[in-house]
Amino acid sequence: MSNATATRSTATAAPVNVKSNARRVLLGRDANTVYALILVVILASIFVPFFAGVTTVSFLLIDAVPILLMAMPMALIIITGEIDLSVASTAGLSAAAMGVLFHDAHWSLGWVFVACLLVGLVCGAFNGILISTIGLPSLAVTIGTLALFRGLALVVIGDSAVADFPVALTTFATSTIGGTGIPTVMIFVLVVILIFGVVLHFTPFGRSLFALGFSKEAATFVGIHVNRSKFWLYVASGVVSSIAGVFWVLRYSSAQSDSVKGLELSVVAAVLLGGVSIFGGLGGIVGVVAGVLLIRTVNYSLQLAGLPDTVLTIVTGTLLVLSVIAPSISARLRLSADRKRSKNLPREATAT
Amino acid sequence: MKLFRQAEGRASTTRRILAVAAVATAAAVALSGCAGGTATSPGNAKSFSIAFVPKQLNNPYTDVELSGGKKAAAALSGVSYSVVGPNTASASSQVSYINTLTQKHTNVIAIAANDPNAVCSALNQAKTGGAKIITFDSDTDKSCRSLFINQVNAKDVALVELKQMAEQINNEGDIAILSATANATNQNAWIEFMKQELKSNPAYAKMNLVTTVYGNDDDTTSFQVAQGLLQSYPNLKGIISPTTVGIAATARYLSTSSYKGKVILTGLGLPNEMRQYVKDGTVKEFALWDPAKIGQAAVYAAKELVAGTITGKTGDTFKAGSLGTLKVGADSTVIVGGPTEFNAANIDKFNF
Amino acid sequence: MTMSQSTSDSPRADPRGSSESTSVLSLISATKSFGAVAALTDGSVDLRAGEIHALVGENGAGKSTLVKVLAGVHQPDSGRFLVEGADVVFRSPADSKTAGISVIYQEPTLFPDLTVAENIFIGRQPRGRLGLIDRPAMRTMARELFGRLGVPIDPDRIADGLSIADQQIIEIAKAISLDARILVMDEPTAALSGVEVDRLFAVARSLRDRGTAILFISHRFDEVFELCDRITVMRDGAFIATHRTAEITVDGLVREMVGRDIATLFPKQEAQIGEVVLSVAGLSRSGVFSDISFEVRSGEIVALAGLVGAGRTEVARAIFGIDRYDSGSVLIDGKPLRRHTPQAAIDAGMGFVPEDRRKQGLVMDLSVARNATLTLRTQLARFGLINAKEERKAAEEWTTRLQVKTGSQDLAVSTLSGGNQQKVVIAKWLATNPKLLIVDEPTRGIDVGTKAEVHRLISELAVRGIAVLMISSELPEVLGMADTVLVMHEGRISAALDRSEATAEIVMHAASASPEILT
Amino acid sequence: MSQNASAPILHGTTASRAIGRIFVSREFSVFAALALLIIITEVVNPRFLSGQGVKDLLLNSTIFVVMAVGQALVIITKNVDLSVGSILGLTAFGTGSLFAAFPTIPIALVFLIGMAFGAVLGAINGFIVTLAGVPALVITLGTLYIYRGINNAWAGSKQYFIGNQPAAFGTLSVQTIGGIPTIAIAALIVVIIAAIFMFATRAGRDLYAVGSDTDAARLFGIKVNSRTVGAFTACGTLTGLAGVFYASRFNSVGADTGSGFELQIVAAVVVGGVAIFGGSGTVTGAAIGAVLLTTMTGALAALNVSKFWQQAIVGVLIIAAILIDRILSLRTARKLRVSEARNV
Repeated sequence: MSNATATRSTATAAPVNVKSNARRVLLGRDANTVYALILVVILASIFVPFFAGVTTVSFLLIDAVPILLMAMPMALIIITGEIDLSVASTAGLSAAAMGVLFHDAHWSLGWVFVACLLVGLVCGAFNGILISTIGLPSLAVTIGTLALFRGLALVVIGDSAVADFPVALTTFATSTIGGTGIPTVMIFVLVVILIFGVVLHFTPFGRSLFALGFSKEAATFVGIHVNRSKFWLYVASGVVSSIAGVFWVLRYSSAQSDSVKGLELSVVAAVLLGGVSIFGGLGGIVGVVAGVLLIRTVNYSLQLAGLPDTVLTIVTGTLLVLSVIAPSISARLRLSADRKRSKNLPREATAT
Repeated sequence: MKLFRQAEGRASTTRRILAVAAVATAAAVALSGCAGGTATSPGNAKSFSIAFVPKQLNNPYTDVELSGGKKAAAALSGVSYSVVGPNTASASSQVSYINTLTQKHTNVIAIAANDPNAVCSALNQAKTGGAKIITFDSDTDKSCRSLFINQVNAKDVALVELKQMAEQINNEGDIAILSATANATNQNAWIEFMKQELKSNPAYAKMNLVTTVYGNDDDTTSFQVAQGLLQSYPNLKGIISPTTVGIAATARYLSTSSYKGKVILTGLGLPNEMRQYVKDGTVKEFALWDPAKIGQAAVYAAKELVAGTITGKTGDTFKAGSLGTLKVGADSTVIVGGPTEFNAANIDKFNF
Repeated sequence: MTMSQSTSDSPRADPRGSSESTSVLSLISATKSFGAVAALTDGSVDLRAGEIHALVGENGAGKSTLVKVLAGVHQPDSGRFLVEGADVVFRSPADSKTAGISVIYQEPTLFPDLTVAENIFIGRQPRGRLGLIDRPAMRTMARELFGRLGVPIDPDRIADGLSIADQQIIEIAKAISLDARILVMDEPTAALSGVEVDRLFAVARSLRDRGTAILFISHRFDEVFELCDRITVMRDGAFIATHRTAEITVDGLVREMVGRDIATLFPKQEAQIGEVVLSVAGLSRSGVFSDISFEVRSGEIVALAGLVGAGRTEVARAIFGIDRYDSGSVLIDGKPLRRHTPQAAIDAGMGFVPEDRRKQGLVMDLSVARNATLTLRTQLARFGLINAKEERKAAEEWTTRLQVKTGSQDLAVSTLSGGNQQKVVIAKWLATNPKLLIVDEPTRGIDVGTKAEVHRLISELAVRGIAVLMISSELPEVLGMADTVLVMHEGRISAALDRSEATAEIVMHAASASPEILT
Repeated sequence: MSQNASAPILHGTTASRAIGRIFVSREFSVFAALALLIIITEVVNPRFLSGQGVKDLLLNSTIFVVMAVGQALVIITKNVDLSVGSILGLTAFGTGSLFAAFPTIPIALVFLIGMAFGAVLGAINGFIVTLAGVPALVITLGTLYIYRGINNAWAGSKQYFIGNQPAAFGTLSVQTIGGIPTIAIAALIVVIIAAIFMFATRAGRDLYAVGSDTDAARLFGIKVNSRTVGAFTACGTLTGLAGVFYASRFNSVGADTGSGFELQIVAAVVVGGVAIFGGSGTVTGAAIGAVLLTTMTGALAALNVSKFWQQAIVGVLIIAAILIDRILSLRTARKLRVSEARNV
């Protein structure tokens, strides 16, 4: 009896596919985006004049900074199966607050920074309370706060633009490290990426996010505080977005009501392109970073080649659509191909 | 709550990389075809490259401007002419394009700034790379450019517009201004001069500027802003709209409303856009210069700047083809010509 | 494999070989597997016009799969399917509906945002002028249906907010309105009681008298015997026998349903029963369960038996801190929990293997290792960071100890068979070194072979001194594993039996609480 | 279960209950908010409801109302179409191009072509969404970019002005019938037809079923995919119609006509009581929501409220709308729990 059982169980297990650690990394979900990034960089270096060079690194990275920053909390939020469309508006509100507090209220810069982070924190907490505590759908809530926070930015700064920030600071924001072409702020961005990467992949909290994204119930059963976790993610999103807003102001030496406008869609697109599943439960920070850089590289090389914004717009849209439908369609193809050999009880008649 | 329910099994991402790679390759192939002509040899005095960065592409006024530049570039031999820019007026995307131009060692960058400060650091970087910077239409901070090609003296514009308005309302009553964006340098300069004139000129003592509103150079917004204006200020006698989009939208609203003929509209408009409203009596008079001359002057100035025959300091002169000799005035500004006034009698003579 | 099927009182050939002209539906030797799990190995049933036919069997006997085959939700892997004597193949639920089969599921699938009348007539609303829906006519038709059922439900209210019982009535009304020749009711009375059941039976009888064939699935023997003309018994995915109701007794039926050599499947080892670990007193939640009191000692396996919906899982969830309770107390080692959260329960030494492995027990996309250590995530962290080496070590240790058959620790847990998945769930709790493990339907959806392994595992846990609270709908499992059997009925404990006094009959009767049979 | 569980259902007569339902319906609360807004504004600024004021109010709402009706169909099926702004841009520019290429083309034909063009664009969205089984949010976010890119590539810097089009086309959006603008009447007809479709046809009810519970709808044999594609197509068609209206009403159509409309439209629909996760709400509500939002803009201007507050107020409205929905559904859930508790 027990013999037979053992045999049967072995037979029912998945095809044995022993992977070494290295192979796991090289074949992982994140890796695909990294490969695509490398491929695009190589192609652009060959075909686009002037692409290969230090200047590219500099210009490309500095443009990527705000998206990279906002993509970090966004990745975690999407992994838990939610979304935050208000990030760019939060950044805009912080930028507006920065302009007003510095220029009109004459606060010292240190306090201005603190105040901006507080603005982000409050915005994030507002989203968090509505979504986790009250349980409203995040999509609708953040469409609302997208309008609300941008509207408040208008209320705060009106139609004026503040530009008289200390030159030393604005120069610092666009400076590069020696001759490497790498923007100095990338050090800070790397720290943020590292923090989010470590939190997602190496802490108990990060572990719980995947569980949360896959199934709220599965998460509850292992003692995860579902609502509390979501709340803090939105707070993090608000704070990081406000940092992006502050950077934006310094980089362009200009604080306006429409700073960072419209960036939320680029952030979501980059995160999805980076392999994070829109259904939640799947994704990694390396992939997200690669996703952001991939979008920026494609955009920048097209710009460098002198192609109009039009092409950029179409390429961005196509990349986004393909990156979400490709895995889904391939899954459907496989599903219909080996429906009979399906390992698990299928979910009722939901399949089309 | 989960944001999305997944209908199917989870996807492996093997197809994702293929999809992304396919798009990237397609994009690269597309650029390899387009990129050829943009490379130029720097430093040759006879041949040089000039790139125009307008506030936004796809704007009729911009088009007329650029057509002058293109014609002049063709008339001079060895000028490589190009236009890059964003589809919507935003300073941050202008910066990206300036960066690519810097990287391509474009000799002259001619820009109409969406924000006088936000583009500055990028322009300075271009300057460091050896590029000459000309601003046209909408200036940046003086330190960031060699020359500013201005349509007309800002004060002249302001005076003409006030004069046209005063004549039609008999120097008496409430008026309002419908401008482009709150940060548009040129519009703000004109508005400032109008305010000064209203205060200082005794003839205008009974004219009262009640408000300035912004239509963001967007047809729909301008239309609705005009409408709101008339509702909030029942005694409004006239609207001055110193922007081509704003005046056309306002004219369209007036022509279809009961205010037609009762509320006076003046400002800056394109004859082709305004012809209909002049003929149906909505608008009696408006003003503009020939925008094509700006592009033309920019190209000739660029040639001299690259050759080193002028540096952009006050007092420099240069020949500008059919425009004759132009003189660099105060603040390194070149005035191309005076405003033309359009009315029912002369409008059919113009086609731009 | 198990007890022979010759216990059947009627000749085996009867239902399948039946070529009686009155046979409107016959399923013959249908098989259906989901990957490694054979849900149906010999699914057969024969329905005649004008009869109410009961389908009985334990949970996991394959009744639900058979119903879904009839409904066109699942396509059988092999076997014959005849409707009115002609072979049919259903590709979708619509095909089944077209063939005149109406299925009423235990869990009503209503559209919460539509009105009651629309829920009945969706897709076939009566149309008046211009092809527009004739709402007054629809309302009248709905009223008439409810009139026949004797239920006063407002046809114009939206379905959202209706009680399960009302929703069930609407499902029945819908089936009646479809004029189905074959009506399949999958435990329709689970959420009904008293008046509603009587009314339902009256309707069922009148339908039968008009020639409709009704397949009636129920765990309540009193209902089966009161209502049905014939009874088909299933076990382990296979047909066992069909009887005329008059020719079989409750005891005979139970024997056939359970009928297997319990000793080999349930290798219960003797464990040292020690101190009280979990003590529940007077636990109540309004509308869900009331006055639940029991104790579980170390080394003891306490089974919570009863019908689905009796409130067993709800009690367990409340103990574990997932749902709240209104009154009563939960003590672990004599001490109340710090807070009423799952985390507090885990900290106090509880573990919970939930009934829905795919949605509650595992994170299917994560690897085996990650799943196995999800409960350990805080313990594995040093200075807030998870020690990857320790994590792998812990995962390997527990998956090896439980003999999880997997190619690699890094494979997504979804690639494993049901039994191995369940072992991963148990592993993740054993890793926390629990004092008390709650296991809810531990062998649901697992093939017979692996079932025994899971049973051995649970038994070993008890030997090692862990207190086990087991919820199971499978009688043999309850009888084979438990030291103490608590039977729940409608939110209350209706019987508390020692291992020695628990028999299939007594448990069954306590679960269905049919007084006349209980005596 | 006992009798008293179904008792709460039986309060009052059918008629009084029907009236009661109207007063608690979401449409009514949106309508009340709209009425309140108009009354307050009129009291403060009597010019608000002058002949011209009413005409402007109606004309302004027309385009958003038509788009909101289309969007409501999609949202009711538990999807969303974020590409409507781009579709509007394409169809509006297409209208301009048509008149440029065929100056004598009948205006009715232009309307048909515009709607057909919109239908195709909407159907593409629908096909991708159903084919891929991926949230419509992401897909239509992508087509938002793609359609806009195509619009840019097609239009370039070309703009068509109202002056380039036949005078009859331009006056279409000015003419009034009995003081009511023609295109506002057209929009009203659209709302009525859509309302009847959604309320009284099988296909319309199917859309609710799909959005209410997709799996159940499939189980009932409702062709979920074709209904979903149908909703997207209808949304595209109506947006195409709005595009033609736009070309008639506004001064110019070009590369970025309609950009940024999507969030306003979604906001209007949500404010109008259509649940973002499908299954409930009415096109009438969505239409009133659209009128409310456009009126808000005008009213704030007429009230001399700083225009800077306008967008913030829109945000507050959206959040208030979903909060109200949540509170209502919690109340229903509590009722359900209580009635079930009584059963045991």
